[in-house]
Amino acid sequence: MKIMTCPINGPRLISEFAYWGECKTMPEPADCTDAQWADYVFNKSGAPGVKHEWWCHTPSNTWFIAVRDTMSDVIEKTFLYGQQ
Amino acid sequence: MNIPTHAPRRASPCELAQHWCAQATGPVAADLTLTDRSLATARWGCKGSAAPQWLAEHGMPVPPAYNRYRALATGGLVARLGVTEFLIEAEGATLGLLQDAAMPAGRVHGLYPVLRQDAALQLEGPALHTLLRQVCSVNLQSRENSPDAVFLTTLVGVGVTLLWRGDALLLWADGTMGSYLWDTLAEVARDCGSLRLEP
Amino acid sequence: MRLPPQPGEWLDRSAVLPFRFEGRSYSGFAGDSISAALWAAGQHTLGRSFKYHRPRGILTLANHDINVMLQTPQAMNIRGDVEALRAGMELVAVNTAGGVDNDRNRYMGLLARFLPVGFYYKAFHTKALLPLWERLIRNFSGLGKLDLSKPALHTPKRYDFCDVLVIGGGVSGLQAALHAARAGAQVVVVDENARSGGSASFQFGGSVAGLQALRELQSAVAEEPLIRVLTDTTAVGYYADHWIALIDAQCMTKLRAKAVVVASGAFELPAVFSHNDVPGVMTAGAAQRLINRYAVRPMQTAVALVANSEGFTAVLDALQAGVKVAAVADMRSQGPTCAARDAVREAGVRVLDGWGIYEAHSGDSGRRVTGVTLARLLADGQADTSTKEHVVCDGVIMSVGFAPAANLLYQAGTSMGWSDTVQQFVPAKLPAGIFACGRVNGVYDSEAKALDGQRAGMLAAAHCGFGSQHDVPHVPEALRCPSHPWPIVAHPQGKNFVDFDEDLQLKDFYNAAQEGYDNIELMKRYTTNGMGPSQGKHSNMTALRILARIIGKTPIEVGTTTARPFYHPVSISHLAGRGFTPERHTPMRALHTQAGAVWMAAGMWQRPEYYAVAGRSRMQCIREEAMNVRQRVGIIDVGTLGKLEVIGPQAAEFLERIYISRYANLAVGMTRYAVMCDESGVVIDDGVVARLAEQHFYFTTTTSGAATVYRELSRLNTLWRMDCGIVNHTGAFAGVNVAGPQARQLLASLTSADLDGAAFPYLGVREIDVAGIPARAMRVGFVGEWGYEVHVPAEYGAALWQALMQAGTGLGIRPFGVEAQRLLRLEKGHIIIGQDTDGLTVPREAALGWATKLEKPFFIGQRSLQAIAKRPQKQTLVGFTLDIPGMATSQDSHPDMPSESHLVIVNGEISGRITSVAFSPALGHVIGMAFVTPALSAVGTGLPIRLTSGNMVQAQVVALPFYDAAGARQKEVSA
Amino acid sequence: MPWRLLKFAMSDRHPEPRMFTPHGQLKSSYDVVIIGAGGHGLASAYYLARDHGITNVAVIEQGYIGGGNTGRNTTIIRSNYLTPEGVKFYDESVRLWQDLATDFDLNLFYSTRGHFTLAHTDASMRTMRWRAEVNKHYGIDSELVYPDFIQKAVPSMDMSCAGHAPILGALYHAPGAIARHDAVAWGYGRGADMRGVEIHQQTRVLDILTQSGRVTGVRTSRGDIACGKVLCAVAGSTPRILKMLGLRSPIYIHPLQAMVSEPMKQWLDPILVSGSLHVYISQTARGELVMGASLDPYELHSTRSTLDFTESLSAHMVEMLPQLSQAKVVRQWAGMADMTPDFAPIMGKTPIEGFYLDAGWGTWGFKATPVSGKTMSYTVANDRAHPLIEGFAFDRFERYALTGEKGAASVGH
Repeated sequence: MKIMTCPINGPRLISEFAYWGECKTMPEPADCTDAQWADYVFNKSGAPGVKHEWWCHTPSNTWFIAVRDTMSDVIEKTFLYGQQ
Repeated sequence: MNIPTHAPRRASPCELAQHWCAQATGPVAADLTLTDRSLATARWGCKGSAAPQWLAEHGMPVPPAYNRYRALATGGLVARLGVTEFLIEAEGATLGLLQDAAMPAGRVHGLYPVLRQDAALQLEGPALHTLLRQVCSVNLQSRENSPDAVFLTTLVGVGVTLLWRGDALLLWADGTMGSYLWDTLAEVARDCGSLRLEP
Repeated sequence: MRLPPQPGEWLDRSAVLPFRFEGRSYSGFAGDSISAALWAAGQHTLGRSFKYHRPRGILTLANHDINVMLQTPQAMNIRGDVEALRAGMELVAVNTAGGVDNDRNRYMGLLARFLPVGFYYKAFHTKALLPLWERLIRNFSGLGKLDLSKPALHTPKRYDFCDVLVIGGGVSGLQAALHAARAGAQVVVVDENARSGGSASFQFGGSVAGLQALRELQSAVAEEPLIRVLTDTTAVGYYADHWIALIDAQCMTKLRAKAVVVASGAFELPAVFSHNDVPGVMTAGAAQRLINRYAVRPMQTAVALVANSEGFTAVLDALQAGVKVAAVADMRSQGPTCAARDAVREAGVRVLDGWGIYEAHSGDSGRRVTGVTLARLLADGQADTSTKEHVVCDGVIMSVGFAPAANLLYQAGTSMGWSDTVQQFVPAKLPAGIFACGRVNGVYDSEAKALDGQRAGMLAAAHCGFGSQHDVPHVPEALRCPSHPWPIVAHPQGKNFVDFDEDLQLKDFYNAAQEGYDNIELMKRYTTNGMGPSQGKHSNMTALRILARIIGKTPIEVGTTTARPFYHPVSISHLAGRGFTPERHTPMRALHTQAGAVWMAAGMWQRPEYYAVAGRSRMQCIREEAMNVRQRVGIIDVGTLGKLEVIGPQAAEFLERIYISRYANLAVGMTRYAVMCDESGVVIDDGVVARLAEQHFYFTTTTSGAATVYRELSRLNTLWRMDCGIVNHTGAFAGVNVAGPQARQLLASLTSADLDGAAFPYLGVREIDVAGIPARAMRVGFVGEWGYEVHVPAEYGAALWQALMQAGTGLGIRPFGVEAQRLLRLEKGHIIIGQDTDGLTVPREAALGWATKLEKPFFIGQRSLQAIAKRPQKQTLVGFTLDIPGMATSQDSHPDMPSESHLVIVNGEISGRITSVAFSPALGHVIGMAFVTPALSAVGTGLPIRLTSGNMVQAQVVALPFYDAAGARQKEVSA
Repeated sequence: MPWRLLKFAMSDRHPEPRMFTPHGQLKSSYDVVIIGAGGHGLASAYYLARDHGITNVAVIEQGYIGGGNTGRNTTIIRSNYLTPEGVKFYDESVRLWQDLATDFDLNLFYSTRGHFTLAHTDASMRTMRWRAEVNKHYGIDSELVYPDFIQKAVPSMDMSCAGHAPILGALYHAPGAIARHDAVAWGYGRGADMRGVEIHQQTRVLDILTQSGRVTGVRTSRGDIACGKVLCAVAGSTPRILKMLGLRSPIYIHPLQAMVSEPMKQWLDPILVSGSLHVYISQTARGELVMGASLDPYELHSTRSTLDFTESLSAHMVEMLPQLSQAKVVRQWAGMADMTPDFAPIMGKTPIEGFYLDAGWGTWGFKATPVSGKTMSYTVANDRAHPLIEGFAFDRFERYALTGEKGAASVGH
């Protein structure tokens, strides 16, 4: 099975982790249109590429960021949020 | 008014297991011995950015690295779970002092008390290796592990905290999983050789 | 026929194993494979082919010999070629009608002309007849019979770890292991055979020198403490990050290696000529395995068809075993000389250069080869039929080439290249940590194989940080070609098989190409080449050569089809293992069981649905439990609810951001209902928030939501960086809801706390002692009676429950289950997330508009709800009542009683759906909630509901709640 | 023995014409370019030519005919969906399915087997009843059945599922069927080919050419093509094509895996699906068991296989069917499922004029093959969304007008 390396707990089977999805920046709710908000809520950058994603090591409830190539499934690096 | 004056009975989560028994069963020199430590010792936890320093200030040995533990001279231990969470086992008095200093929640900025009601198990015996090969995907016996390492992983589908105390493996899990964990480990253990159960 | 003891045989002749095949008794030795034992006993028809039911014997004996698929009472699709013989086996061939010898389906062979490639696409599909034909084909197809009465097998699974995994225990693999271990790496060697040694264990060429060398190597490996050798173990799949599935008879081992050496060898390819499938025609490897492993003489008189030195080696072994070799046809016009070839000539065997087999003969029975027709081969590989010559024999030894057993290399992502020298695919670019050696790497000569293994082993060790990769030996370039580029002789009568699993003949490939399936993937799918049980191990390469010739491309241009797991079939019991199914239980589990609880699953949890009472129906029990809450007092275990805490200066603000209502203004010591939405504004969870202190909140989530809510809140807190911490106490607290007119009196008897309405008001929360247990008590009214939700440390959960039951006996206390609670909350018009809402419900639709504070600075889902607020509402949740005479006494379902999910139909249109419905014993009529179009939402509107039967019943929209609108029963009425 | 096969016996030459004309160069322009020679793309081409007389069409395929999800799915066909939109749409599809073989004069092995969606909790019983009621309303043969009925259909099933997830009932859909997936693509391909459509395999799309918001052509690995209309029917590759146009969509790609057993004698008549256990299984005419589970848990644009998929699927499978312990798995594979937030497809026009999308097929694209071809060809021909697909419009998300199929699709096969 694939290995995901938790920045705190180290390399583990990827089945120990929960995938949240790609990090996305929320537009300012007050000054964005309904369409812009819908784009934020529903749309994705669905094409393959190297993406920053939220992952959680569930036994320790550790959330972190993984930089992963969604085509090759190569995980380039992982780090705690804000500690890149 | 008939408020009971006697202390209410504490119950171990493992008691609910089919294979749990009030008296020790199985040969003394069994291939595997499974012990229920849930009520054997006082247990408390805390987390938060202030936790490491606060514990140090209150005379607790704080493991400097993540996922390491320190044994207490008095027999207990302080385990660092990840970055800022701690699991402490010590005799009642020591823990009492800590809790009084920490509670009520919110008194100490950046310190969040954690009520620990774990199923706490101990596994030991010559067949332990065989058992672990069946239930744990982490190589707990790797030559690369440090002796004071703490492992947060999953075991037979349950999130657990593991550490080696000598040749014995200590295990903590959510109490509501205790009976499942006890029965499952007992069943796997039976296939690995003779089994002794200690309440 | 059994030979005298052979130097390398695997037999234990002291252990004679009796067994039965097709109802007849046989015996073999320990160490025999089933096929070998049968062949030794003179049984030559061992199976029948998939499509034409032609007699089949031993073809390759190399673990993928689908000619011999057997059935025992215990198991199906047993591969006789390698499966070890066991005493008392009761074997029959699969897929025959009436046994191998007189298979009634053998007439299929006569229909062959009617059944060209893909015939089943071309007919049988007239609407009227398809079902008939289909049944026919379905009954005809398939191999073994699944014993439907078999219970599940639970075989354990293992994890394992090593530095270097070597796949294949032949000479190159053992050398790799030895040198990796000597560098300091922990090594595991796996071999699918009963013993290591690979081709060196049966390719003797009439001398035992090779065997001696092998034995020395084997003992050197055995003495190396860092090496573990696992025989009878097959590496069936390579997965990400060097995760390899190993299968043995007992279990599956999931091994994590730091580096992998693939030394898996090569598959020997049958030659293609007319009737190349009749029993007695076998590959050189099969003949040599029979002779040298199982001490069986494969035939009396052989004709050999060769195209490499391995072929001559096999002829020498045959001669050694007393086989008369009538002729050797060497398909090469001038093959290079080699020692074996010279030895064969010296033995006086006639060798014909540039000749091939045009067809094999098998008499009338077709059950054993009786001779072959040889012919000179023209430049294009066709037979020069003017040169036909008939030779009598009872066996044919084929040695015309190999295909690399590169399955795991492909799975690991190796890019393969083509070598003209050895005429096979060889690794061109290997992924990091993957190494190949031996035949799979295009290396065939034994000295070179040893060096190649040493090279791979040292590189693998170096990859793991042991030794250095500088002093690896140089492996000499291959000079000879072990594989013939066109091991095929066409024949107008066909019956020249390419894929033995699927009965595919040479012409099928030409025809498929003619129809447009002239791309390797399309051809595979249309002809089904390689789709049988052996997955084309003996046919894919030949098929590729045929296609390459048809479209005039090179093999590399044609390319291979994807080699997916598994390399070898794996039983589902091996994959399933023990099957762990975690369960969660509250501390009161045992007490519920004693009280007669009937359990229901709620995610991982087991919860009491209701408590069975002798002589009472389920429905009665539920109604009585509910009525007891209304009239006296009941307790329910609510320990499965999520129980979270948020602590710190910004705790209140955090809750403001995750729930749709306000919490900053919640007074200390009070609680408030809480609804959570996702970013699109859909309702996903609810619970109660209690403020224990200015900076300390304790709040509950739904049972099913607990884990995911806690996880997501942790993520949001990581993202928002707010000055507060979240603690998950779901498992740490037990919870009991005490509800009913007697609730206060009951609790009062167990606590010194002041329960007066002023001191502990409705919706208040207090930290008190209950039965001597420190508790958090909340005065909440989910079921609509005076009640307290009491939470205590889990280790006291059982004590609390017992104390309550004891103290309540005089008050008529009775535990109630999930069903009664669902009924009670319905009477109060409280929704259940997931039942009265669905995957798209927003608060206003679920009558939660009152709780939604759109004017707050921010909360999850707020912006979407603002956008949705501008749009017309599609549906709204309403309450309804329905009068069904006799419901009160009916034991269970009443013909007129609607069920949840029944539809509201107005003018033939779907206009609503029931989400909850039940007969209310307290109110004496049927009540329910339904999503309806806004047009139908006004109180008093009639709701025509269609029952499963199709009958309509008329319900009436009423205001919620149904019961105690003023809430007088759960709080003191303010004067 | 059908007469159709006699001619093979009569002649020594194989009397079959070529199914797909080999084409050399691409023409410089076509009326319509269809990206993707899978079932949907070829069906659209077929109906464009047959029903709308548009034959100057090129189907561009990066791999080979039917090599995508058409050849990777588990071939289940049903119409027992949850929403009116879904039900009407798939019902039409099933109707078309039943005549395809005759249309094509090609046996698709369309085999009506009956389809059970098992319910193990009262929550899923509610969903099944909901689906049954909606289905019946639109005249679809679909009903809620109880354990005795299910046990009769599959006597060897453990109704308690090893005590872990007792079966309370099921949604039974008698018309539920399976078909030979490759043949569907071949049939549509041949039909389109016969009507003049050009199918270009091994041809990759590099870019979509536009001018002031409307499509002008397609850049391929074999040169540029001018065209006014492009239909994109590429399932797992959809986001890559949309990116060329700078279009954002809610589509996300997760692998969907499956596995197949060795052939065995027939014993399993119906198709079984269990949402709670995340398994589905049916037996092919060849005797193999085709088994699948739910989506892989994270985004991945690849068809790699994982071992844990086979492990959890097998573990759940033996809970339901203990006798499967002895069956052997020969092969596993994967496809890329193009998922949407509401589990309904995205079909019809897009913000780019002349660019039409047929995507978001997730795990249920195969069964929709004929009706997608029908409705998309109509949409392309008339530049107006076919009434059956109005609910699946590209812009429904920014209108917060999702279709609620999600409720039904715990395991969407």
